[in-house]
Amino acid sequence: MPMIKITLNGQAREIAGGSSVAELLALSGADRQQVAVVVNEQIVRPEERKARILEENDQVDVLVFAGGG
Amino acid sequence: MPMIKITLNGQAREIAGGSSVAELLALSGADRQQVAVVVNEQIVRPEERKARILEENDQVDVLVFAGGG
Amino acid sequence: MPMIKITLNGQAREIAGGSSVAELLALSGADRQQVAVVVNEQIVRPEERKARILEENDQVDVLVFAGGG
Amino acid sequence: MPMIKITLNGQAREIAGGSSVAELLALSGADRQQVAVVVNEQIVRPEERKARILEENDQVDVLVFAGGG
Amino acid sequence: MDPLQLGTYSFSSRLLLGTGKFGSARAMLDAVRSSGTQLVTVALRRFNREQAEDDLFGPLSEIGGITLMPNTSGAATAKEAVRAAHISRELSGSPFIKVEIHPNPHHLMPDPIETYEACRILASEGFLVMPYIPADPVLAKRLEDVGCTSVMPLGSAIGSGQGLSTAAMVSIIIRESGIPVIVDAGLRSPSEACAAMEMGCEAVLVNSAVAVARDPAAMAAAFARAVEAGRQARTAGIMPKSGTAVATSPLTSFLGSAT
Amino acid sequence: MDPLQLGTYSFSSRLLLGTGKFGSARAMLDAVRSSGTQLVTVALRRFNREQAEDDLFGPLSEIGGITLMPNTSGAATAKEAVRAAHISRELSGSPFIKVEIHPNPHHLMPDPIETYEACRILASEGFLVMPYIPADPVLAKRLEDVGCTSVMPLGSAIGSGQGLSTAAMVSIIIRESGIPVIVDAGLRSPSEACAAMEMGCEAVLVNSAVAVARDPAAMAAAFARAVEAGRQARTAGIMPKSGTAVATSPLTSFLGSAT
Amino acid sequence: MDPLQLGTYSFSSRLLLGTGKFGSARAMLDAVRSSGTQLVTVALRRFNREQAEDDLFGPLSEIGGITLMPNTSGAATAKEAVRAAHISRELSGSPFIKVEIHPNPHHLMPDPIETYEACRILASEGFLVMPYIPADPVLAKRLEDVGCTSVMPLGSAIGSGQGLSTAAMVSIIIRESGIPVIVDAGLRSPSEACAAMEMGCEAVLVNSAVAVARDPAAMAAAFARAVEAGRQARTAGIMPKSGTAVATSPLTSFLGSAT
Amino acid sequence: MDPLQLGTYSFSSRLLLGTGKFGSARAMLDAVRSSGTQLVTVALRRFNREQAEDDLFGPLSEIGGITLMPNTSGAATAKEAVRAAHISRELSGSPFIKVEIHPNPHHLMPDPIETYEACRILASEGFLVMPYIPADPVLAKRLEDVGCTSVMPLGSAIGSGQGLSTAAMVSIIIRESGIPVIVDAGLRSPSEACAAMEMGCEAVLVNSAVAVARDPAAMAAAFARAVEAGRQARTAGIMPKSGTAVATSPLTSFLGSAT
Repeated sequence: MPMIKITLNGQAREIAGGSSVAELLALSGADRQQVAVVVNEQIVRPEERKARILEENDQVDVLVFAGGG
Repeated sequence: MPMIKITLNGQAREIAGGSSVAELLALSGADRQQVAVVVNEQIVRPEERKARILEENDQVDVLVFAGGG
Repeated sequence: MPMIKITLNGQAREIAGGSSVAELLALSGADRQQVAVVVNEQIVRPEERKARILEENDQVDVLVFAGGG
Repeated sequence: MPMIKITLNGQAREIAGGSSVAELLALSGADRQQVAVVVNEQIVRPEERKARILEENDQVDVLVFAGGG
Repeated sequence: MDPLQLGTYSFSSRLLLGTGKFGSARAMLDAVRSSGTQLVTVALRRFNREQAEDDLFGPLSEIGGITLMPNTSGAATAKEAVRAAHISRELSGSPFIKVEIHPNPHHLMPDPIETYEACRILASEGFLVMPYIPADPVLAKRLEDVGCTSVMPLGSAIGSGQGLSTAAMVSIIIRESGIPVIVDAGLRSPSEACAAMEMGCEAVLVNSAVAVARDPAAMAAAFARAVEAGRQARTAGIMPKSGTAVATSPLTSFLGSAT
Repeated sequence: MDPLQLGTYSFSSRLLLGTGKFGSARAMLDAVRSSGTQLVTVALRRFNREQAEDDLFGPLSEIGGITLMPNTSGAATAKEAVRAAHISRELSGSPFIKVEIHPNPHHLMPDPIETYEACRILASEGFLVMPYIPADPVLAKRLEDVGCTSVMPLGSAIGSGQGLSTAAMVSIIIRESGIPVIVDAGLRSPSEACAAMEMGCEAVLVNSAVAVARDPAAMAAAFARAVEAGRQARTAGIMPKSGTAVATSPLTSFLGSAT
Repeated sequence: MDPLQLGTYSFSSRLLLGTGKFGSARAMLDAVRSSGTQLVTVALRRFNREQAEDDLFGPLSEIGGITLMPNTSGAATAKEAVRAAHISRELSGSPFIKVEIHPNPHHLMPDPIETYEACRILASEGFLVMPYIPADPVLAKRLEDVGCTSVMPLGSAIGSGQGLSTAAMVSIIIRESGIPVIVDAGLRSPSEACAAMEMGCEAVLVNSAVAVARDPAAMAAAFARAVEAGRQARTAGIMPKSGTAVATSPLTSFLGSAT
Repeated sequence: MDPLQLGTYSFSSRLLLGTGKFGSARAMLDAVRSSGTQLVTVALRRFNREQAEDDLFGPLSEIGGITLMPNTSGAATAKEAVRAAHISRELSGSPFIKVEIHPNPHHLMPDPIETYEACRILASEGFLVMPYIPADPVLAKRLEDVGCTSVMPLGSAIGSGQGLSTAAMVSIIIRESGIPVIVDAGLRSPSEACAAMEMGCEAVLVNSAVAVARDPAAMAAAFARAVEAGRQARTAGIMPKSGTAVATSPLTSFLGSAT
């Protein structure tokens, strides 16, 4: 299956076309903690991540809580 | 000639119909110094004051500079 | 027995000649607590108070601890 | 004439026996300004300096005003 | 002590703790524990599998009794702050949001215009909005009027440790405010936190002073004690200042009697 | 916390409490108890059968764990202070003496010349001498040299509540001193006591701030907490001040990525 | 001294004087003269024939060398301030306007939101806009960005005489600003005005401290001197602070030589 | 301005200048001239033909109108100070002596015991004694009682530039003193000198702040102006502080009339 280009946390990246957000998280090792996912400025809830298929040029941000004041 | 009601510096007042702003200033003793005149929120310049005839219910403010910080 | 004049805490006072410091304390109601006694600038210890007989013009101070900073 | 040992401003120094304080100042280049002279803790006034002959082991201090707060 | 009321939430601790700048997640967690804090700030960051320790959500949840207050750090406009708030709520499940909009990295001072706009929007969306603001009495009142839960005026620049340099303005804010006033940023030592509480702050938010201390956990405990002391003093009634001395001891002259 | 060492005595509390100016003996005793203090000042006064409540010796003894530190208040000269010390020791059985010589009732400031002389004599007699002094670094050092157990520089005028107005000089005294430095007089609130401890004072002596508080017992507890907080902060390593801001949160620009 | 540049105007005096609160017009005019000020604030008031002395336009014009800077006092919104500015310009013929929007009569603190909006509009209309603002670094910068001629952060509440309580924030504003920073409000004495100039303010605006002095004309002269001293010190290079003592005299030990 | 009276001497300038730490004798002399000072401190040093420029007697005499006030720097005891005073008078022909006894080179703080003893002796010998002292109200009064002409409490450590850190104590000294109080040491900038004069000091003594300025002559002039401003403000009647704001402009609501 052909690869597609997306942006993950600001970095260009290729993944297999048809991959879901959930698959991207697994590939990225981001499936073992609570993360927030934003695709093209839209929040993607945990329950939507399996169904949400990524498309060419999607802007994906995966966010966690770090130390802050 | 009939009197008309106006408001001068917040106070109700009657003057002869057809009076000009200039005449009002003279009546008020406000013609011997530099003042700003506002009629119904419009500034009335010195050169316009003779020509500007007051009408019933006009809101007139006559202002000077006082001490301020 | 003749009375003698002493000064107690700055006040002139008469007591029976031959009285002891201990008797003065008892008369003054100062025998129910810890007090310091100074006679003519000399400290009179508790054990000495029975034996120490007061004489004319003795300066007696009876002191306690009050609130202080 | 034999030399004698004195201390000038804390430094050991030899001069010709019989020298006066005035001569010492001249030798030291200290005769062109106002100085205070102390010999063995005694102040030697300007008018006394010619007459005052230095002796073995004299402690001489020659002082001026420097910057101070 | 009387609890701190923020919206419908009630906290027994009046010390809010930030989690930035600690030497390690462990040091931060020890400080959180020893501080007894119940409201903790965190910041969004992009996930990085190489820095899994970055992720504080799990460890903080394990402590128990901790409510998260994400901040909007990094936002330079109201729009960005609102977006950060939405993402943060998604992740934290907490209604608290610390609105923090500081466009200038040199002094990290808050932008009053953008902050006001962001707070207006977020309060209307039901967030418990806690803005980090300049010590500006009118801004504070206007933020109360648009529904903020608290206002958090700065004591001095973030991380500067210059203390409560804005005391005069903060005391005006307190006098006029109908919502809790919490000093945030700049506090260097427990005495400054104590002083803020004596002035009438309802709580203080501390981060750098604990994070960079030689012993963060001990410093966190010291701040906790100082905050309690300041609150207790406030309610016990602090003496007025006097222009002159007032003796505490009898000045009886008996000692001179014979001299 | 590490104990306070004064001569051969060791105290777990670093808060010394004065007993003057309280509304009642009961209020004073409650404050002593809730403060946890172990070293308490008292003053000599002529016995007056009409004011039996004046006598604090009995009630203070009953509390237990309290050591008395009589003061020489009322003395205007070294000679009077020495006499007061002798009488006080007779009554207290304690080796501690607070040397307090202030000839001027308007400001109650200590006399350095008379104080120095009195301390020299009393130290040579084996007293544990604790002089109340102006915040004078050389005087403090000379008092150490003649055998004082501690020096107690004033923060501001007795009872004025103007706080640690002498901070700059007190910090020099602390830096140079080989004996404990204890701030005495002028402290108004717990935050000021906390700040004194952060500076490096070994203890603080408070009286008016507790005695005239609306709730003296609560205020005494607040001071106790603040003193502990200050000591703990001192040992935990207080952050340095910085001229500039230092971020506590990541300033990642992801939020602006799409704007 | 180097002149103060405001827009296209250049002033040799760096002391701006307010004209309110004086005991009489004569006292005010004497103070204006002895201060050497060249930029003077006035306020709009409704004409009242019973208080002809209210009218300061004539008397101030007669002094010569005085430029008027009317303020917008009384305005509670941007809209009102803009209207006041238009009327004032009509009357003064001066492009200067002091934007002053303080809704709360208890503290007279400026409203940052309304002030920002009013300044944006007035600057675009060509006024030389001088806003009275809270000591808020970001607000100050944004006002510069919309074209203000100067920013005038408050030192403390108007008429309170509490001095430069906002010094920490004002120094950040100065560091970041591309336009003159002028401290307005709260200064109580010449030393405070001098300190503001030493910090880097380009000028100070004083009113109450002169108006309510026992001798306003003398106080005005004192402020003028202090402002010059502060400016001169700023340019002469003020020494840095040092943590330790540095001797100014030789510590030669000759005196001890024989002891 | 009213003259400064010291003993039988009267000075129109209230700025005393020290001559230490200047980059060159020329820089010092220029500063003396531009300061307008009439009373200048100098220190004894052993003559050294290699450093003829050390000798300031000649150059200072040439300026004219300058009275010398030698100091006793280097003395560690009363005895050494008395000896230095005798030598200095021999050289200066001036009755003024600045008694300065500071045994500790780390902080250069004055020794109150030795200073008191030296002043007692020198005053009895007819010197006009000007002691450099800690800010100690009772010491100051005792020095007045033994005949000192003035007392010169320190603001902060010599050369530290930490300003009037002792303000609280200095104001008590001023209130109680029957002789002129002159702040000596620690002043960093003209605003601090001005503040000292506003408090009621009769003069100030400055050295380091002028000597180490980038432009000493300009800084000397700035101090002179600031001292005059402070004196003038003192006599013109400085406004009291107020806890609240007091309007300086009419708050007429005409602007809102139609909104």
